[in-house]
Amino acid sequence: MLILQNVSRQFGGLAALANVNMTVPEGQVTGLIGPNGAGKTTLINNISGLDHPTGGTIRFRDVDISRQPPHKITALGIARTYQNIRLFGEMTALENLLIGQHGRGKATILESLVFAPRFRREEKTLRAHAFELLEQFGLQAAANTPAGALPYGDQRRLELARAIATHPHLILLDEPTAGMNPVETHQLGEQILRLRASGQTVLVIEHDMSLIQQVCDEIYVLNFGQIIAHGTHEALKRDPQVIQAYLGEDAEDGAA
Amino acid sequence: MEFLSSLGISEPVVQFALINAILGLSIYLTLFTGMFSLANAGFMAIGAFTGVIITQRLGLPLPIGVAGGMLMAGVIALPIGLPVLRLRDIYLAIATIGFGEVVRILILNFDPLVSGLIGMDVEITGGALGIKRIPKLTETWHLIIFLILISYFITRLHRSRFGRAMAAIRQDEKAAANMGIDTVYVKNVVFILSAMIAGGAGAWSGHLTRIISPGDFGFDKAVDILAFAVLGGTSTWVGPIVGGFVLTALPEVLRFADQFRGVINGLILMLVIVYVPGGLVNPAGIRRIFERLRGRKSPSAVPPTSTEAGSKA
Amino acid sequence: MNVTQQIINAIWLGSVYSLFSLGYALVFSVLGVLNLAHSAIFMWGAFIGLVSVLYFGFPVWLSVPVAMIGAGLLAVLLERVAFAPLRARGAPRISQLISSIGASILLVSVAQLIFQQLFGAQMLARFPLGSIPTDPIEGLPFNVTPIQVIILVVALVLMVLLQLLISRTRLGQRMRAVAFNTRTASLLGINVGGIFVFTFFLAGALAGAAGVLFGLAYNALTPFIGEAIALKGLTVIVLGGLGNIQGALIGGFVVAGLEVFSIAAGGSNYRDAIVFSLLFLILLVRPQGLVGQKEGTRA
Amino acid sequence: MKSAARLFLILLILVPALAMAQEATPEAVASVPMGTSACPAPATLSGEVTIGAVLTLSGGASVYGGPQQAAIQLAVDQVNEAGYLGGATLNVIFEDSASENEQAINAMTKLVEEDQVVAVLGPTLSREAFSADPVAQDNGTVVMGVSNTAIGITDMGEFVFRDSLPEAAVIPGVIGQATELLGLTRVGLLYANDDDFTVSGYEVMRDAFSELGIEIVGEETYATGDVDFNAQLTNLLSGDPDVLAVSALAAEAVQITLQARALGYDGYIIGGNGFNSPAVLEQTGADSEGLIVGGAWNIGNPTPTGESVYFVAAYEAATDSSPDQFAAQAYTGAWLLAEAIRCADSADRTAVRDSLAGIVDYATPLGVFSFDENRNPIHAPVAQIVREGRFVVLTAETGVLGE
Repeated sequence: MLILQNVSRQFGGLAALANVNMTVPEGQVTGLIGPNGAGKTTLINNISGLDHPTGGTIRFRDVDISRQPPHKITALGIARTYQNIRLFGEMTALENLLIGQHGRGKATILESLVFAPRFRREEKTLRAHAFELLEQFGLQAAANTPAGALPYGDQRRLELARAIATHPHLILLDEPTAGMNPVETHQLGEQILRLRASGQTVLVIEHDMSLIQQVCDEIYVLNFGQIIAHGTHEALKRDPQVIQAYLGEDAEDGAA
Repeated sequence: MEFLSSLGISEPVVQFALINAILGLSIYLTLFTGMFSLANAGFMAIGAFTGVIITQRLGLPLPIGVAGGMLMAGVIALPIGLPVLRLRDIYLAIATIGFGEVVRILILNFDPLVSGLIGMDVEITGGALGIKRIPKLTETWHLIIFLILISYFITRLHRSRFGRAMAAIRQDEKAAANMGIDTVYVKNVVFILSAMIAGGAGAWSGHLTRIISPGDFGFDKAVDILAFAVLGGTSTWVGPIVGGFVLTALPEVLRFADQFRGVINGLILMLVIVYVPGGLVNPAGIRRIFERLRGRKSPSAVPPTSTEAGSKA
Repeated sequence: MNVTQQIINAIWLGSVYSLFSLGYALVFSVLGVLNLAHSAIFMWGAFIGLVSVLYFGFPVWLSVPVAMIGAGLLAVLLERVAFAPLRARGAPRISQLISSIGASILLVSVAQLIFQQLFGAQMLARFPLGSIPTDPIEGLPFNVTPIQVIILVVALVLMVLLQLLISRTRLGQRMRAVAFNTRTASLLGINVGGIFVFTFFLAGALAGAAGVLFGLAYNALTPFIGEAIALKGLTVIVLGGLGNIQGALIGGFVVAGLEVFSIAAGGSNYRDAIVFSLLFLILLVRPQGLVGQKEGTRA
Repeated sequence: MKSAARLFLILLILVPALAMAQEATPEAVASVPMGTSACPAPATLSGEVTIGAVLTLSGGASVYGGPQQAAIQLAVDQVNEAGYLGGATLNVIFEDSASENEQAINAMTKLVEEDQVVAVLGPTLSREAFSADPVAQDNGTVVMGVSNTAIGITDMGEFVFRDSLPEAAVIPGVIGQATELLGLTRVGLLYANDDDFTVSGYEVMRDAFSELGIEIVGEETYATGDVDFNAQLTNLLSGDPDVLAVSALAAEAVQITLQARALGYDGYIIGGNGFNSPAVLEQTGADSEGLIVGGAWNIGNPTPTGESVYFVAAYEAATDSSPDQFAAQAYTGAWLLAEAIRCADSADRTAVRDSLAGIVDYATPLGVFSFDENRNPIHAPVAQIVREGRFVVLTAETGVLGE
């Protein structure tokens, strides 16, 4: 579904990503792990269009998205969450979900000015869908609360709901367990598995091995901008390079 | 009316207050979308000159002049916005200051420039002398209707998909892009709309002040327009209108304080942004004060107002 | 005579622009603040120096340090009132910009009131004639006055000193740390508030020195001397790469050169249009300035 | 058309020359109090007669508004002291235009519609006058510009007057006189191209020089607020002019003079109203040598009228500072209104207008003053040259520099 070929990203003289090759198969949960500063977030930014690779290609459902702007990529069906929550804090939870559906609306400014039937119909469906999502994520009570004022856990879930609101085929989760306790992490894992069950493809970038173990069908390991290993959780546990990367992390203390 | 005139507020004051409210709304649109643009004085100049040239040199009626002024401002905003709106916060502010100055100087030199191009002497903008003896065609009710239309437009905008996209871009442009919002498109459309409103205000005001010259639309004007929005507050569309009214009426009410006006203006701008960041009309801030009065603690994550969150570095 | 003289004119104007812009660039480089009230501080520096000579009978040379201290303290006051509360609240940089515009209007208005009282309705004031020799230096194939040479030398020396301060001293090291990241700096035990105050003082003092020298060179002071140079100064520091100190120096000479060249080429009507178009272009094409590197390397 | 202009020029040259010829000994001029009226003291007028004044008391042009206010207040006090209006007293309301067109309109509206003043002095700036005078005109109220020099001010209507000589009435005379006396042949022009006052001054200068067949070796512009004119001056001087004609406001006039001298230029500099300020002479010191200034009034005029001497003394006593041309014109304006009210013996706006339009040969600090049929002032301008730090009458002898 998503294929990365020789993707590189140079910042000045520094290579944040070097010849990354990766495939995310449809209907599966793929994991991407690696120590701090390995280039995980750079990679997800490149896939979601916030950044563009300096070399190589990214293909999504046979479309080259390497240089596409983010909104086009979203329209093609890739959604994401962020390592540090990036909700629209001044807006209510409901409005956040409406924005998530931005690309699905068709009504023009003019139509909204004159309350055209299409505008009214469309607003109604968007709202209905937003309420569905709120319910699905147990956020009904928060509908009219500014997102910035919600408790942390609710914000996390709202962000995921917002990503789903864009009707993606592929969801990129950037360290979704950051700041969560083990119980919450496990709940999130179940949520991801439910998504997979409903036919969703997921790419999880994580630090937390327990979540990876719980949900991933296949795992890539990134270190110093390069994929150093790839396989199932069981296979990687015994890979010396992976062990080295993870053990070495403490000693190097977040290099690069 | 009696009460207003007892405060020294005559009809012209009301008219200029309306113009300034419209100007406040023009910059409100860009601020609401997280763009700190100081280009609106330039667009006002373009609208004023286009409008007046249409009614005075071409002899067409005022509504066509206003429409022409708005259109011209919008048309010029397009090629300016495309490259400039890639810039953020301070850089955008500086670039738009530069734009305003270039507009002013080009209007100043417009006649010799055009005369040189077409090979005969023409008088279009009148250079530094400007265009004089413009009949006073603008009536108060014109301005009231225009302001109501703009306000209606903005309130509808806020409740539309496009308006939500504007707010989203202000709060987090990158996340907004990931939501499928074409940020470049939205920002440019807003920039053009803002320019058109400023252009309209310019065309109306040109037919009120009876004389327009390039010097009336310099950096000082850009700061004035900013002040309307900042004082009133940019968390709702009501703020800039209130700001425009207050800052226009204030000098009239304070006529006794002639010499200290500059001091008062400077203090207002500085103190409001430092100590009343949401401006005069700021529901969130009022709620916070109210809650504090009732002895409750305000929620820790209070949403910042839009000038505040105006632009992230 | 013409070409040589125009080159001299450009160098001279360039040193004025550079001198003005040093403090402007310093505040931006260390603190990330675009202080549009810098021009008002500059004017106050000139005014303080002038008052020290006219009303306190100080010798002219002494007015320079007096103005530096006075303008420095004024800048610190400004920092405390107009910037520190915003910083404490974590307000965006744009709020600081707006606040500085307000401060600038306020400072100029107050100066206007005082000028009117002291110097009459015209608000024109000057150092006593003959405070500095204004006759051209003799025996040169072009006209240059001693004060023009002094300003050029001072601009260069101050730039070098500032550069040394930032790159060679412990204080400078701390300033760079603050410039890099205020949070990290405070974790390293650096008194960040103190660095802010010091940087503003230094920038104010530079503005004060520039103001007095400017006053001596042009010797006709009004409360508005900062206004015209403010927007030019903006172009200078953008051209030099916002917050780059050598950049400010080079930017000053480039802008001055461009102005003088456009006049010499017969386009005095378009001088400012050319300068502001350049400002525009630089921001679009090379926002890091002519001599700057890519982002993330302030100071 | 051309011959009419030439005749006008000749008249302008002759009138001041004749006036100066008559008063050969300046020191002999005695101070004469204002108020030699053509009319008897008003019999029916009583109570308080209120006039208004719209001035730039704040904002960029507050430099001019301050002296105007002081001078008008002085005149009003003198009118009342002298019982010039019989049983009535004159009262003045000052309004600030903040140097902005919008505020000028607001101030004018307040005075005319709310305060119901008999007549208004001001607004200070010509562009403000174009904005605000129609308000007075529409309300049938006299408005008299005391510092408006732009073309077309009084075309706004029959209630619009001015007592300030337009540049077109001053500069051609000065230029014609200087050219004839000093034998000028090459001129360089310098002006601010973003200000209506300096641009109109420049246009008048350019036309006057071309009319006289003098070669223009260069035209340079700058922006208001500039301080460095070296590049423009270098360009002009390379054309080797024998006179620089400069249309500038006072602050820039000082800089231009100083910098031209520093660049080694020691020829004549002709300036318009902007140079006509005591500050320019004071600020430029020895560099002012050879400055030729034309204006409606100058404190340094070596041949002042008796009223002028009286005015200067009274102004200095009242304000502790020396008056400039703006003050003299504002002072004269207030007295002209008082005279019009006195002669009308009425506070009726139309009666005052008609009476004002009829003023002929009224003795003022500006000289013997009349209005022409277009309500523009007629009086002799001054043409002077600075020699050894003092203004002297421009003659063939005083004009020779460098001995």
